[in-house]
Amino acid sequence: MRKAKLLKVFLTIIIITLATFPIIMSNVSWPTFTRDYLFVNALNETGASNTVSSIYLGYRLMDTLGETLVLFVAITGTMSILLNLHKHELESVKTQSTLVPEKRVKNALRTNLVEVVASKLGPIILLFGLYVMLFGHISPGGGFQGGVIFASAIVFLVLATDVKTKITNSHVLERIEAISFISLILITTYVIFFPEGFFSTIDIGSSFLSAGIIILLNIIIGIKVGTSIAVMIIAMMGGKHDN
Amino acid sequence: MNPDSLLLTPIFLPLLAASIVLTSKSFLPVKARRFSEYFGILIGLLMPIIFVLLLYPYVINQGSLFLVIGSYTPKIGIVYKFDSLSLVMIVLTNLLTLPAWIYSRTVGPSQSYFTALILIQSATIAAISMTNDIFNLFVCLEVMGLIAYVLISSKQEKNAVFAAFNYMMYSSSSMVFFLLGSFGLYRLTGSLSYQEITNALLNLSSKELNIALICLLLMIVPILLRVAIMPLSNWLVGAHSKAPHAVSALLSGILIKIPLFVLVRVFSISPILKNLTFPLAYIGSATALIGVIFALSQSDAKKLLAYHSISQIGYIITAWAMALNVGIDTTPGAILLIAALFHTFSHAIFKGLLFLSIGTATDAAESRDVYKIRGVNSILSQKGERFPITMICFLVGALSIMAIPPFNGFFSKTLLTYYLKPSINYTILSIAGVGTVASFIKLSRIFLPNKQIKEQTKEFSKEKFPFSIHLSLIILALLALLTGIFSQNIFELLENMFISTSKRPINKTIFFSQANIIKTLYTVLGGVLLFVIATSKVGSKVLHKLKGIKTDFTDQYFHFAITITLLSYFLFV
Amino acid sequence: MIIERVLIFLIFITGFIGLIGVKNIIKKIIGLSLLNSSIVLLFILEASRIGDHAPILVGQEKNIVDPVPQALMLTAIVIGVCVTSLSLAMAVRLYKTTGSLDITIIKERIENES
Amino acid sequence: MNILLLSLILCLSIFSLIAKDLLHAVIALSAISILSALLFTFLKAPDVAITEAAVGTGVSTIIYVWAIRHTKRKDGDK
Repeated sequence: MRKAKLLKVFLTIIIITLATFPIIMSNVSWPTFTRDYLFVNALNETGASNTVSSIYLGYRLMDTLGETLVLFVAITGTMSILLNLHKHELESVKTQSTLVPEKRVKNALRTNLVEVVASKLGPIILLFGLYVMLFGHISPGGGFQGGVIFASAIVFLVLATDVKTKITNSHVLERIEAISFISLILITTYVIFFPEGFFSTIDIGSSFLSAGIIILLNIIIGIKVGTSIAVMIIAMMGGKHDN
Repeated sequence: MNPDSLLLTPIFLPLLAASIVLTSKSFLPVKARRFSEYFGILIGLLMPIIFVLLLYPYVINQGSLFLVIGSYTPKIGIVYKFDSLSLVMIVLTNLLTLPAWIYSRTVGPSQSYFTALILIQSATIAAISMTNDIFNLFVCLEVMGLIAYVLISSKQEKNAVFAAFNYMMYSSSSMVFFLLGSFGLYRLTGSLSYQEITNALLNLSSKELNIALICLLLMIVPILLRVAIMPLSNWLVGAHSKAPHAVSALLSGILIKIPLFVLVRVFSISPILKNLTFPLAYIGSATALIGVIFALSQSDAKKLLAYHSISQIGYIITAWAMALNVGIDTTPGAILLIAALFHTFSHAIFKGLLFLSIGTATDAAESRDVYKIRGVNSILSQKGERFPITMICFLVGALSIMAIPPFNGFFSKTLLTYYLKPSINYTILSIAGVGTVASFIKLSRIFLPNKQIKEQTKEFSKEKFPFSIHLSLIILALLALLTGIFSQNIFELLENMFISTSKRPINKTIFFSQANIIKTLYTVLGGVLLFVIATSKVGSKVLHKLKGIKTDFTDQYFHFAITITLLSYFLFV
Repeated sequence: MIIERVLIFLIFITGFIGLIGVKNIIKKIIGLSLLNSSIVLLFILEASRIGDHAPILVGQEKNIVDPVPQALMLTAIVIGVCVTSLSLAMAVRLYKTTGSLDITIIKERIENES
Repeated sequence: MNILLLSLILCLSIFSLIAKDLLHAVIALSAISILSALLFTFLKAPDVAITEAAVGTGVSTIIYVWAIRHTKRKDGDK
């Protein structure tokens, strides 16, 4: 029985090796057509000098929309499991690991160091997240990355006990998320039906606003991603949350 | 009106509706939330049907509509192509999601995120039915998959969570192979859209072409996994039988068939892929037969239905593969494709009906064992059901799946097997039909009256039976009956869409021919006979052995590898 | 060049072995993450062979690397993380209700009860 | 340089699968993410590097650690 199973595993791996090895090892030269096309046209067509951004939010906007939906669905699923985590729980596996402020005192491993560092670093990371979000079209970065950094800054602020702001309240965050979701859908619809964009018609002359709609999309995606991830992690740390 | 802008409405309207539902969830009180959900369903599921039907004349006249998202060059932007296949898929999805949603209102999952998720699912299916880009296909498949995992585990019962976990690991690891395949194709052809890849494949050397074919194979097998063709169907039984009833109806009815029709597009990339269609037809017939045999051996009512889903998908795969083998541009191929689509449609209706009515019955009886439940009617009347609507609806579904006129199953199965006649597939599918009858006789026994219960309860309870259950069941039963009665018209409508006027066959298909009626009679008689054999001592011993066969997590990957080997053998040799 | 590809292939196979050969479900999820990141590495590595500059059009350097795979991989990474988070939540839920992380034991315990 | 980083990643990935302590495995996984991010910067893909660093090292490690806190650390037989 055990031998048969090992044989099966072995055969599976051999077959997968045979199927994937030629693809990974193939020595064909990489196609350059897209690169050359984008080098000439990307800046004119989308206004972003970061070509990755112009593909991500311009040429392949539908993929990005799908990715945002994937994130939304995954977080919805994780949250619905998190809310019912202790339903029908076995007695033998109960754990009391929450980082809610009231329970922190009992947690022996926790030191003041975390609180001090987190409260000082939080705002700085928040600012950095905003920077990555806003300058996604001319430098590396973009809405998604900025949003994740934003979320980690919010988590830092939650960890620091003495900072109590609206931005660490998961109800407020959820409302922001809902509004950003609806505006993301509306803006994507607008972009796809009217591909010219509405910033591109105004000639401001500065490099910051050159990308028009891409900046707007970066901001909205950043807020959406940041708030939803922050809500999930706050719930994971044991923060209160009701449906 | 510009048709290009209408084309994206089935994607964006459900998304808009989903975002409205979510916004109202976090801002409005509970009552207003309910209202916003009804509103969301109205604009997200019903409006797109109207908009898509407005496109019908364009499809008839032009064949297909192309749209590059954002009006970029089609070499880099994402190309969407709307044709008759997309139209049928979108209408089917939106129409049949509705009864499942209505059912979920009282039985659950009834949270507002459930509404949002099925709206997003409808949008994804619209996108997947139109996309002509392999990476976009990957993203859409992942969204569809993730929604399925979340929906299956939405009640947090441990066996449902385990089934969802198993499905998730299996399917998302196979999607990694899909990603690898798209890497290989991009590297060889420098493009991601089907059209460009087809053109570029013509200029490759034979060695490069072989690598491209392996890449295509690695993309096809994960999609076949979602369709649950036989060696890859282990995940389905757990996932579809443990999920909440409304979700089971959705999954079995719609979600497993959409990838199959997406494959029609993928198969058009390279003509060499035609080598695969003939073996796939045989695998499909085998799936139909083996699925029925396993269904006969089950004692869990919902597992029995899940095995029937596998079996019916086998019918569809056979017709679909033969259609691709003949070529969907030719008349017989197009008719086979129509037959596959028609059977998909009727299977979605009657399987939804069966899952919902059996779900109601098993919930009331608080057991799922076919051998133990008896007298469901009296149990249900205790719960406040005045008139046995559940039983009648179940019988409609059962007669439909057994292919007995005048319900839709008869017409679609007749159409499907009629064009397969000379081949061995026809014989196998006919035998599978006999098994279907036998297993449904077994399942119907749960409605047999039970004397013990009847004597206990003379007094009527004042409880009110939830209206939404009856509404959803009646909608589906009426659909089953109406599509049966008007099957000739539906068939002609589909013919208009898929076959150009010059190629249309002159003689019409006759459903009520003598041979068909006699065949139905024989099938029913054979089914009764098989049922008697199966309940005898020898039969039940064999079936018990079959029920004991178990597969674990690792075996699934072994089956995955075997499928790759088998298909690559047929592709290259 | 060949050594790099072989190494990526070995990472891929390691992930696959982790997925099918190890019984602990959290390790299975780790294997899935490895599979995903090996594909990401492969895409980026191969796409970088045609240029010497990052795909940001600041100067006039013509030989930038191919930006399309990078944009695709952003999506792929995010999808990978989403799958990881959902499956980890499910794993925790399974542990809470069955008391084990071993996939065969979990299956046994679930089947025994129903 | 690429070869060095890739072989480090390979070693860490093998370690993460054979480690008896799940927390060690997760730390190895997050080290893999950091090393991949480094590799991506060498391969002229700064966007992917930022994403990998933020997502792979940040979010996914947090979720892994959360999962391990709620289950158990040892990968033993039970």
